[in-house]
Amino acid sequence: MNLLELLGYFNYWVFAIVLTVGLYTVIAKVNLVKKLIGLSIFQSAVFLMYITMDKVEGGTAPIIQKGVENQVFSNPLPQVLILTAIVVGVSTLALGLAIVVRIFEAYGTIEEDEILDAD
Amino acid sequence: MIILFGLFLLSLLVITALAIVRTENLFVAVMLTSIFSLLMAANFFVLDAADVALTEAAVGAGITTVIFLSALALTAESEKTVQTGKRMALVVVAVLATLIIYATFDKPRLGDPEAPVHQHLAPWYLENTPVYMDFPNVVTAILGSFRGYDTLGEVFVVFAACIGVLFILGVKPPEGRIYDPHASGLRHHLIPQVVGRLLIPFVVLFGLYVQFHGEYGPGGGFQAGALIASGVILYALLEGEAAALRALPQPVLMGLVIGGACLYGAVGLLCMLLGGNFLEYSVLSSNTVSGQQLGILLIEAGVGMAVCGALLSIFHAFAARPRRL
Amino acid sequence: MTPHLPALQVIVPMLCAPLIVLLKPRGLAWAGASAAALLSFAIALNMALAIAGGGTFGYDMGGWAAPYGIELWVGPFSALVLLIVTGAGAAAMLAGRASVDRQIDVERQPLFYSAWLLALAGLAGIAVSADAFNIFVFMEISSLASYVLIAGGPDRRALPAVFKYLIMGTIGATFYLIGIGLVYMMTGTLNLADMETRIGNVVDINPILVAAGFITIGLALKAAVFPLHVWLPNAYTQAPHMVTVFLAACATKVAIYVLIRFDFFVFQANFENHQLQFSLFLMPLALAGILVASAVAMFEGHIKRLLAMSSVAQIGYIMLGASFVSQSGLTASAVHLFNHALAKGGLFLAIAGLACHYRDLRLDQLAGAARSMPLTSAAIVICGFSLVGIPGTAGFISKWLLIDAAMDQGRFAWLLVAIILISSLMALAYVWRIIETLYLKPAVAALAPREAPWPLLAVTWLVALANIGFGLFPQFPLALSEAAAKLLLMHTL
Amino acid sequence: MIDTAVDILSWMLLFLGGAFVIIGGLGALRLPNFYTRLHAASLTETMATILIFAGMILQAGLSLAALKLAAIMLFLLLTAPTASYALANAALQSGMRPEARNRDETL
Repeated sequence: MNLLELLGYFNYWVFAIVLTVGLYTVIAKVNLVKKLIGLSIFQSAVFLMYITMDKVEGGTAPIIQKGVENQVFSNPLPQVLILTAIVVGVSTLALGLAIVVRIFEAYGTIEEDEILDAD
Repeated sequence: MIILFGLFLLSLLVITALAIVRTENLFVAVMLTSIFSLLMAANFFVLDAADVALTEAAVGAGITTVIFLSALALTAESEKTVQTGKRMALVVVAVLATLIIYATFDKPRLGDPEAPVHQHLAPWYLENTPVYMDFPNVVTAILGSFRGYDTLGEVFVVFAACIGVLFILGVKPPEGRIYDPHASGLRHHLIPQVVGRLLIPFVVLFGLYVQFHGEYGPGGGFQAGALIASGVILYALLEGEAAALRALPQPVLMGLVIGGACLYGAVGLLCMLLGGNFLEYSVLSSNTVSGQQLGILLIEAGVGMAVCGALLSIFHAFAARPRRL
Repeated sequence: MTPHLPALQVIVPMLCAPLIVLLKPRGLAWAGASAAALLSFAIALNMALAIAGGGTFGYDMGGWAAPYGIELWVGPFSALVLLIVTGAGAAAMLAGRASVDRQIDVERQPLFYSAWLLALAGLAGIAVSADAFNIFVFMEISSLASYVLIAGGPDRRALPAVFKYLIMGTIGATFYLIGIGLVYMMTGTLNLADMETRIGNVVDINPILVAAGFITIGLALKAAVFPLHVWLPNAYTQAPHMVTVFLAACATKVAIYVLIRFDFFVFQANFENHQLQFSLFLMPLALAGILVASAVAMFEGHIKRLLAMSSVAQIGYIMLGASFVSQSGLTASAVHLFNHALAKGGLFLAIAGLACHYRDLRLDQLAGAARSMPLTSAAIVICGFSLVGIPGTAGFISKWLLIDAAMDQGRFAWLLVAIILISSLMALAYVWRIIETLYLKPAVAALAPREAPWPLLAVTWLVALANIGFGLFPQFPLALSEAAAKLLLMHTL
Repeated sequence: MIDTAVDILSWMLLFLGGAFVIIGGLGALRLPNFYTRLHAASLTETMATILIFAGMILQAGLSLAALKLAAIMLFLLLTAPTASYALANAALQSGMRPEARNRDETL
């Protein structure tokens, strides 16, 4: 019980840490690919937050088995939302990488400061 | 026991994230990101989100890594060491962390059955899925029907990314590319060849299973699309990208994307013509339950086609591009 | 078909987008996309007229009733935003064929127009939706499509600009996602109306407060509220000219719309003192944005960049009106949303016309352009006056309403009025710089008097005349705005 | 009686598998160069996989789960050595010589 309570908050702390690590990478790194990696960590953290809230003590994945009574299910709605968000994330990432490839071809570098100097 | 496992996975997650930030080799960072996604998928599974875990493993750990690697092959492999802008970043990040931890004190703890999220919408979905759709997977029911409009939007996000990548990287394959069956892929390497060929049919088969079994178990269009796409990408790794493109040429892939998106939209419009609201599948058949089942089957097929085609188009757009400066 | 209009508003452009990709032959993609855009404008106009007559539109997607399914809802405010979005999308598309031909390769054009329709559908989808998560999905459609559109810019500098936009836009959207996640965690719902009623019952208020912060900052990033605007000037400057017309007229406006809607509808109804917090947070930012951006615009050398900075200042006016939290302030905001779209859209259209003959759009290169392009230059003058707020133009109406609303702000009213007047003078200064360059300076290069292509010119003048028309007869946008402000203050949008 | 025997056997297998994982992990950390580390890692992949999965199958008994576990084991036994092969091959191609003296090589 107490252990579960600890883990309950632990999930949110990990969310906070991973989120900040991701955002820090996006802001502080000048390498464009690294920025995108940071962005995807940043988004993953949010997925973790949503999935954390769907868990019910003693529950199982929300797939209803016939003939089994009194089953406890975890909440299906955040799962649906995160399925959507994962696909949105990978789409953004692909687009971002395409832009990075073109930037490299146009400038010969993917470091933000060198790009700024070039213009 | 499972709690300890969760703690362990979460700690690994944090360590991996920190390692990604610290490394200056982008190749290493990408591989660590793949591990990060896999850990995340395991976490999702521990938290009872089987569908999400499957998607994160297929999309996050699989496809994303491949796209990252093909982009790295066209750019630079390591990062320059610079020390700028860090103070501002630290301030922003510190404020953010404080805010979130401030918010946690009132959050319901993990697994609390009394939490508001479990009181309001979820019980209705769990109760009514057997009534309206009569199949076990509630996630598929919400994804396909109750919030089908979101899923339609999501298909169009993927579509936008696909045409975006094609627009940015160019429509036509680069000129002067000669297909040489002997020079490409891992053709000389017997072991990957044999094992890969053995695996590809199973990967595709599993994808199809996930596609058509989504009403009953974890899975659905997105997962299936990503899995089949990764099967084809495996083929491309073995035989060379050009061979994969010959097997599934660009027009076919675009056909899948456009056909999938249009299939989804057409099902919605058909419902409208038959007198229902947009995406109200109940009107598709005389029996509302079978109407819902038919509608969900069709739109899941549309989603699978669109996702598979889009991911492969994106992969080819990167992989077919010669490195140029 | 009338009950289906809210759904069709989104579906028509969205489902046409994949079909456009198939239209390879020259011109066909443009024709198809224009037809789709015009059709969605007709739908928006139809709904706006019905709503001005006192109705509203609701729609249950998939036939599932509100908190369980996704609800669409169109009221006066969303009708106004829809008019701006579809109007700008259709007008720029109709006018822009020649300009797009010049800037985008023929074989990439179907993809370009497809992305255009997706951006249109995404922005319209945000405006009609009454579901917090659905707004996120459509925000991402519109964002991804606009990244694609901006990346079509002819100069290599478009690429870093769009990359910055992508990073900041994604951070904004993710912040918004965190915010609605926290609200969902405490209320268990995603429907905005349901949220409003259920937030009142939440005992532990901290997560909701943090959520309000995340949502406001995320949307402010998307809306380019000062000082989160750094992505905007470069993105607008480097985008293809027609994309600038489209996005400058409506992209940030839709984010402002969601921001206002969330704050007034979901949060203000339930929090004590939230009005005060909202004002204290937004008013200084709005004022600083107005002054700083106007000042930067006064010394800017590139005409598109100048106008982009002016957009940041105008966003400040809109936020200022909202931060008064009063009937007159919100009316002014909504009207300004509409009028600024008219003025800025017209200006960027005219600039696209100039760009047909001037490759370099820096001010010193444009000297004496009025001699070779008199009609285009005259349109710039009209829209520029509207931007400043000269009486007789649409801009005057919203400035007047804004000053009127500021008068009610008690002790500091004089300061607010003074800032609005000073910034109007600054606007006059930068608009005058443009006019001076076009009319009074000697021409840099001798150019044969040739006007912009006629479709572009016709649409430009249509918009310019609309600036005068809505300045003399502002009843229609005013009626919608007043109704919108009333509903916002009753917290029932 | 037989149940207890199977249970004991399966736990022995599981512990043995766990031991191999630990040994493999130690090896990957402590061995001197890339190829030896790879050797340690592939030890985990094959030996530990077989032992742990055999243990789990014994736990599952005759059921669908056992069949699934067997399938997973089969796939792991196919893919893991292939991955090791590909890694070693890539290292060789990038010019890393498999000599025992090179103590300081990192990727």
